[in-house]
Amino acid sequence: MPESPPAPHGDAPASAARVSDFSLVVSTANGTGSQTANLTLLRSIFLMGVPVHGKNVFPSNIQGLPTWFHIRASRDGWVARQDPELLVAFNPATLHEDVDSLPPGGVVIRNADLRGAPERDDLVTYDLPVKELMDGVDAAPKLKGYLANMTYLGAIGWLLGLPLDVLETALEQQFGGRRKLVDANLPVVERGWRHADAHWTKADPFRVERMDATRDLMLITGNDAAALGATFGGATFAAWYPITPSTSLVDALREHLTELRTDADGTPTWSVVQAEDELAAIGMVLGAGWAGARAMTATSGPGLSLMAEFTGLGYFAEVPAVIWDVQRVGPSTGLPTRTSQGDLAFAHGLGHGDAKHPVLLPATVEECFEFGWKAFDVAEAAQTPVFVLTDLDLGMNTWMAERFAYPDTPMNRGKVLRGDAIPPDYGRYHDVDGDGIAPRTLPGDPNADGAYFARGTGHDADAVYSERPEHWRANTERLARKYDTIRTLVPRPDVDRVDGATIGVIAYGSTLHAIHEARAALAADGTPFSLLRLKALPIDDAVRAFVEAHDATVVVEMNRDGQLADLLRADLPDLAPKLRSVAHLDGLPFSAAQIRTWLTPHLVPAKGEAA
Amino acid sequence: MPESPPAPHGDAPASAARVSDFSLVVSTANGTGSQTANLTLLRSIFLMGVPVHGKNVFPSNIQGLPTWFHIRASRDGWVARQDPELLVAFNPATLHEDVDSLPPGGVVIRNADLRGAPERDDLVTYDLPVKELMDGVDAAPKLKGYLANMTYLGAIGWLLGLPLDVLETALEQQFGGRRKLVDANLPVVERGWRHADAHWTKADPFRVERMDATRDLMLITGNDAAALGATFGGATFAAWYPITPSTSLVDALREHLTELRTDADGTPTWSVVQAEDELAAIGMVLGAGWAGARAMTATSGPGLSLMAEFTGLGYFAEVPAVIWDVQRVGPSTGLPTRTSQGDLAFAHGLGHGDAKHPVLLPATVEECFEFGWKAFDVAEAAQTPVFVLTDLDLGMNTWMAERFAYPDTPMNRGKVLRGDAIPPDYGRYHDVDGDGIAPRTLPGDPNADGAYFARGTGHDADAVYSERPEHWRANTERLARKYDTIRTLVPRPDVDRVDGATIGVIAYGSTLHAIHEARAALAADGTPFSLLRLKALPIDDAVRAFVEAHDATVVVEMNRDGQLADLLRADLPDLAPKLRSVAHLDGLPFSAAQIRTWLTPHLVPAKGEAA
Amino acid sequence: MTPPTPLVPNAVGLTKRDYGGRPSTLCKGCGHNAIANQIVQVAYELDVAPESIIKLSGIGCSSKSPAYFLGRSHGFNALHGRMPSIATGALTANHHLRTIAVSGDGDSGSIGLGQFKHVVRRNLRMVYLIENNGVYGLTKGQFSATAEDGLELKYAGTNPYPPVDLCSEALIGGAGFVARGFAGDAAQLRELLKAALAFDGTAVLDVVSPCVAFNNDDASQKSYAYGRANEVPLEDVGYVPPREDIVLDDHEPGETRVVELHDGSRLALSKIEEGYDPTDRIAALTRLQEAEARGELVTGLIYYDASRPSLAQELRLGDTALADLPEERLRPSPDALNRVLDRY
Amino acid sequence: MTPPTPLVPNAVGLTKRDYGGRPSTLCKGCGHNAIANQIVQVAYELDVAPESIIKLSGIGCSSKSPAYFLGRSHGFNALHGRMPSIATGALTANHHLRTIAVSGDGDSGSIGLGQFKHVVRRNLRMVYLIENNGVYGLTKGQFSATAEDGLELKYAGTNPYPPVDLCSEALIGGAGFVARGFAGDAAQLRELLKAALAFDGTAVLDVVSPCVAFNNDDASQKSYAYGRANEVPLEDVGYVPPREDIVLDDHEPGETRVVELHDGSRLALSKIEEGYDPTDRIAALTRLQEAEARGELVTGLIYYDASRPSLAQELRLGDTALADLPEERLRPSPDALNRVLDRY
Ligand SMILES: Cc1ncc(C[n+]2csc(CCOP(=O)(O)OP(=O)(O)O)c2C)c(N)n1
Ligand SMILES: Cc1ncc(C[n+]2csc(CCOP(=O)(O)OP(=O)(O)O)c2C)c(N)n1
Ligand code: SF4
Ligand code: SF4
Ligand SMILES: [Mg+2]
Ligand SMILES: [Mg+2]
Repeated sequence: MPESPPAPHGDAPASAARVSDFSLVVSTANGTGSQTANLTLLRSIFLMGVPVHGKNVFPSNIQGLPTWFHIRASRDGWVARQDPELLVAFNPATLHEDVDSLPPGGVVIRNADLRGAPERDDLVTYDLPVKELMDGVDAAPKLKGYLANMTYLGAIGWLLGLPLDVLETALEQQFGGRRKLVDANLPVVERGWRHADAHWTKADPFRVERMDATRDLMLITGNDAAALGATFGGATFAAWYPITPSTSLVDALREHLTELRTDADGTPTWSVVQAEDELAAIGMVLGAGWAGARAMTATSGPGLSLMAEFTGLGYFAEVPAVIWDVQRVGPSTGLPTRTSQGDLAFAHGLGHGDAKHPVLLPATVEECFEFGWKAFDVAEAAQTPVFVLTDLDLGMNTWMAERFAYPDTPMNRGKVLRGDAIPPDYGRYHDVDGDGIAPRTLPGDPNADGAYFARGTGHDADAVYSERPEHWRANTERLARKYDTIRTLVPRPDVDRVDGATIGVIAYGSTLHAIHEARAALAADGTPFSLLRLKALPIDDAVRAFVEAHDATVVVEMNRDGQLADLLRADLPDLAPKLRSVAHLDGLPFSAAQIRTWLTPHLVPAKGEAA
Repeated sequence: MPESPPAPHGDAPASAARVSDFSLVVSTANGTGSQTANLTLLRSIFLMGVPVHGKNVFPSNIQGLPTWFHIRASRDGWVARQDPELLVAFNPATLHEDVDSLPPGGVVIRNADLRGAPERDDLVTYDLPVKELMDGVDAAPKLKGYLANMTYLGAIGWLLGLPLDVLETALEQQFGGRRKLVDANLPVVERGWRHADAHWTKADPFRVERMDATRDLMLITGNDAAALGATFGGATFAAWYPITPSTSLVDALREHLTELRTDADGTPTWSVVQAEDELAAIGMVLGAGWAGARAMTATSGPGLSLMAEFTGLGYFAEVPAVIWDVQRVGPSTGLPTRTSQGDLAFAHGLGHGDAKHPVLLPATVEECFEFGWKAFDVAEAAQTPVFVLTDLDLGMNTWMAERFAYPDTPMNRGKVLRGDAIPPDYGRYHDVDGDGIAPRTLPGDPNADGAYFARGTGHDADAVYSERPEHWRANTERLARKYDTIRTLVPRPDVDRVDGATIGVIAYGSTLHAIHEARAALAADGTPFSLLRLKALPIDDAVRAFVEAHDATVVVEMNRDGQLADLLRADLPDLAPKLRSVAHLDGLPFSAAQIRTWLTPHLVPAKGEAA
Repeated sequence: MTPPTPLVPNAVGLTKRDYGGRPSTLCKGCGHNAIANQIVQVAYELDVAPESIIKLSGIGCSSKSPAYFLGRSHGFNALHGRMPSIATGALTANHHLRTIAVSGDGDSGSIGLGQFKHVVRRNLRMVYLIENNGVYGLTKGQFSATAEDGLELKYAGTNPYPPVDLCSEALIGGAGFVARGFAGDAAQLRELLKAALAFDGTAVLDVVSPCVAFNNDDASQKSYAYGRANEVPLEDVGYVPPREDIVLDDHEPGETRVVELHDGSRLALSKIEEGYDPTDRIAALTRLQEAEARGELVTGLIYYDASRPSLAQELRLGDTALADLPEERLRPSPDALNRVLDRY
Repeated sequence: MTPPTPLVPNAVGLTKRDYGGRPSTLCKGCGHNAIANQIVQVAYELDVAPESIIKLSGIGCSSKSPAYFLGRSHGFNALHGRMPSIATGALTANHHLRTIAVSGDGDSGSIGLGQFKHVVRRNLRMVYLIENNGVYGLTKGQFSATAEDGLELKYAGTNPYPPVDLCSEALIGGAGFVARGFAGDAAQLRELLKAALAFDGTAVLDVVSPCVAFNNDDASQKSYAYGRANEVPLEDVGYVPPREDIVLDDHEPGETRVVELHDGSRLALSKIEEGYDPTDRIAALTRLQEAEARGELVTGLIYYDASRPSLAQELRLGDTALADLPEERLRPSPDALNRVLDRY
């Protein structure tokens, strides 16, 4: 049992105090198990009521390569990546560059067993004798490396003013309430805390103070949120092939389905199949979608490429499917553990010939949940594959979130005819309503009038093979009509116009957070801009109206080539001269500082103010 | 031995004579072997010195489904598809619609054994009693069906005024000079000819008259020309998987390589491997390209989709490869035996992440030959996969062509360092020249300093795995620089500006022929336009200059969504409002009449003329 | 039990014609047509309700054939080589469906070998019928992976690689039902089809089904050499001469019968003897290998083992097909959401 | 002949260090590292010229390992499951190159099964080494297709499917060299590697190579059940405890030796006895099947048959590698063009 927690120090230099507003990085090697300590630290700050966010910058490897965990505490609620001022230096391999990269006034908490850190007078350095601290720890030898991380958790807790009981609660939450695990870890945390308390003198301005800004919020990853959303969307079938950073989405899906969708007698009302590759995964999803199940897969770049042929089949045979692409850095195998928005154009037009797919673009974990269920509604209503493009940053990192709202509309299963409702002259592709979407039937239906032979080859409205030019044209023109219908089915953009702003910005996905932060600062500097956040392709009229309303519109995105800018120029050719592109990609999430730098040349002071 | 040929009739109504200017269609069923008769007919007209072109509109099946062979004779040299006025009706299944589709004044040569053709007073009908004519033919019973086609060849020869000796010469050429085959077929041709001569009275205006417009021209398919070009481009390795309409390209390649690239002792200086699928085919091509061979594949839509992941690897590891995509109608399996330009955007950006590939766009068989060798130069100079997009119409149909020009430049093998030329500090991706293209080395080189580990993962300039943001950015920015270099390596557009024309048209590939014809007619009507024929992506400044120089520019293409128009709008955003799209796809090649209809609304009378 | 006559309704009230499909567009005499006919016959004889069956296929002449049988059943003509994945999804979404899947040797042996092996490994309940002709029919006669080593075809040249034997592949891959038939042996084929339809797992049925269009003509078989420079046969590739169906007359179990194909080539079919024990895996494998070494093809039920659970059993699918679950069972309650969210 | 000592130059003037690569980034104790070390040793002992060798791989921990040996050889780290096609192209372009290709069980048994089978069928000359650990190491421990039926792993749960035995697959697929080794048996592995490098065709070498990160911890092996709701082990997935290399001490041919893996599970390796005849295909197959039935893995040279021509022989490649042909031999003359055009 831990003793009653000692009180945190209270003697930080008051003058330059940086209260609940700093960025910290924990530098370790992969496979050392530091993730628990890092997430517990994050959670502790959260428990203090302080807005916080964590980003794991990890290598594509299992053991031994550098990994950095960024934690940002922000009383103002900003969560974008920010260059760290505090460093927990536990990795000998990167010690030099880690220390070098700190700004003057930064802080190093150094594993004292490491040799040869650069001496910098302008930093505050605290030494943590990890080996010594671990000496007396009673644990299986092979677990000691893992537990050693708890020393810095305790020490930094002391440094930032996180009470030990908060650390304990955080640990308990991190371990899902399993006290045995807490009891094994907590003593080591305390050792760190006590060591700091006994040997360190607070000489830096960074600390956490209790606030009330996280009440009713959660901490969750985008992949987990997406999986939960899919579960509440009635996902019944998933097929997938492991690939970073999408794997944890399917792992979470299995967990949620196991918990929430198992019958009393233990029978699952779902299946998740690990396929032999992504070609098979998407094939299985289409097979299940055709047979009437809500089916999905999750993948990333290379898997997306492998899904091209089948996605085209899904488009043309009109089979609902939901495909999550948790984007990593491409082209090719690229950087499997870094984030990007590089698949937008490719996913949107995936497959040879004229294929176009709806793409949903969540920016927050709340939207990962929401689009998790909505994507199925769009897919079944439109009878077509629907992409949801998220990214490693959103998917694998831990974000604060409002409690997710239960779906506010019943499931939209689309036009499905069953039994007696199937007319004797039924034909699969008869556009009875004129919206381009024809009612479908499902295999196994007792009314054989609904039977048809689905195919990726040219067909007439009865799904019968046909090479006639007029059938081809009628069918593809109907598909184009359907595409226009889809504009009304997908989530509409969020438009935030600012009075006096002559410049607009269009963005999507996880870059939102850096943009919001930069925007506030730029507005304060007298260069405000309007913001349209795109939530889906195809676009609707709101985008046109937004571009029309501003002198210039800058499209901000995380890829090399400005993919959305290009898509918008094609979609709004008359407005193309007003569209500018800001596109960057290096694997790291954007910071607000980067956004400011990139946007500044495009911005003009608000109307009515002096230039 | 055939008797001396009888003289053709000479009594056509002189008034409305349609001399060497008509369109004819032979309607048969697939698998009946009519191709030889059709090509011989085509060749006979060609031998008469009359410009001619044939288009085979065939089903995706082997036996029994309708197939139409279009032949157009045009004294003016037009070769675009034109609605036929003469019909050889040999297919009972389509007899009705075939006859119905003829314009008034049209001609039917009907297999008299078929029942129930619609009666139309406004047509001239000739009956050919095929069974009766075949009765006396001395041939193996199983060959009779095949030989029966020779009856219409003879009969239509009589009707059009093709002398029997011309038909014989054409047959001989068609059979590559093998007299035995000619001797088996010619008697049946003569039977047809004689029957017509004996029983028919010429009652229509269509005939062929000798001209001198085909001297020194050839008849060849685009696939054959491409294969020959590749052979003269030094193709040493091809891997492929059969798919219509690209199969005949590889078949021809094997033939040409066998003939032209076999050593005296029978050793081939090439290999063609039939892969197990297209993923493997492109993988083999990249393996060979990496090892230093000029390597290519040919495929069509579904295969292209399957090549996505590997093409991205080729882009990122910078491996030369040539990929011919002989386009058919997609999405999905679509119409395997119909033509389209539907893969342009997909091929150009194939692969997830920011990948962009050069795409060559031949419009004629001459260019199929030329790009056949040039594509290797571009691929090796730029060390990247290069697409050549042709289509079924260009690839599989028989076109007149000038004799191909021998390559006018030596092979450009790109920057390859060998042996002692490899510096001790060699690194694979060092951009020593600043053009984005770094010298490569080849496996097997005796100088081990050149060794590197090629990869699709993030790497530094030495090809060593790296996740560093600055390495990623440096590498992808170099790739973007290389892309600009590629603009100077690919064929430049053909620009034909017309004085006084305020409207420009941009087109590419096989639609050129219909556009040329329509353009002449429209110019004659007082609505001329300038024409820019794009020969490759990425574009160069000539396109910008062209669009700038006209009030509006119409992009004409054969797909549903106007893919090139979209690409140009993205590339030239400031000019996007001036770009209009004319895009159609139904599987049939465009006719000049269609182009006129589609362009007319966009055209304005030439400057200086009354509106 | 004597089978009903075709025009008499069977136990589910359907005549044989009700089990037919659209008119075949395959070549006359193609083995695939003969197989389609036997499927129609068997479905009729077994009183199959068409709506309880789905038809699946890849791409190829063989894969077209589901359009020509069971027109009252749903079906999916998928992608080349990728039918097994469509099957896996469809039959997991609705595990009550019974499935006749038709593939070709190119479809399953070349491009689709991976998916074929993996679906067998998962033991998805389906009849996996391969219409095996050793060539790519639809793309005009290239060798597929099942073509014999050294086979010469006028268009494709000489095949340099050993054949993939799909029965051995299935066996090694864990299939519980492995059989081989011949398109011309209707009686045996019907028996095998019936047994396959009753099997609760992947029933692999490799049916030798000669292509009449892209096999050699006897006259040209030896004389053909690749290329324009050489002799070409009288008929061009675009001509498919009229052919008769090849029909194998009854032969006894244990006998080897040599069939002459349209091209004059010969096929030795050895029908498995009565008393053969199809439950001995190693013996079955040995039998296949020995026959291959002798240049024969074993026909009949080669291996049978019903003990492995099917994929549906592995996945513990319940009474209601996943595809038929109502919204109440698909979307957990608001309470459930709250309970989960409380944990974050 | 005694092997040279590491720091002494071998016949091509290189020390053992010259055969090394970059520092490994794989886990300490990973079987893949042990294999890389033996490749270095064998290349050194055989006096291999590094520039005559290429290294190829797919994607996975195993596929990374070519970066850690033969740093003076060219290499290509290709795509997941698609290394065989890169190999086919590279070795047709330059058939003089010798190849060490490294793949994983996921890479070759799951996504790459088709390419694996087809390259074996073509008999491309290469050492095809599979570092087999039954899991996807790099994506954190899911089952691959070679995982045993019923195996339980803390993260992946229970494996419901029978394993793909890559040796049987190679055998059935026509491979002329099929062997199995164990990462911890260095001596046997070196012998097999040497034999494989000398083989003129596809030499399949399936090496059991335990993953130290994603096998069970003994303490938790039986207690683990999937999901957050249940017990989770002390260490999280992000923690790889320190491990020792597993080293198998010498055992005699014919013996079966049980190895305890890091997770406490046991592996029975039966070393093929002296006097075993590896040229009898059916016997080899039977042997593999029987061992599988007994839950054992046969190690050693299982099958050997050098009679099939390699792909390079099939393709009749000449003395000069295709990649080395000069322009004069690549581009036919203007005359040749004219001759051809005259025909059109
Ligand atoms: C991805 C892809 N590649 C190639 C093709 C072209 N293709 C259509 S059918 C076929 C071969 C079919 O052979 P098989 O499965 O043996 O069927 P068969 O026609 O002989 O019955 C090929 C290669 C295709 N449709 N898709
Ligand atoms: C197309 C594609 N899908 C998925 C992945 C993700 N991935 C990387 S390695 C790997 C599995 C590797 O397993 P194995 O081949 O057994 O190698 P090991 O790591 O176990 O040595 C997977 C699925 C990928 N890189 N590419
Ligand atoms: S080409 Fe061959 S496989 Fe295809 S339908 Fe004709 S005979 Fe059958
Ligand atoms: S995760 Fe497993 S396979 Fe990968 S390096 Fe670590 S021990 Fe080896
Ligand atoms: Mg076949
Ligand atoms: Mg593995």
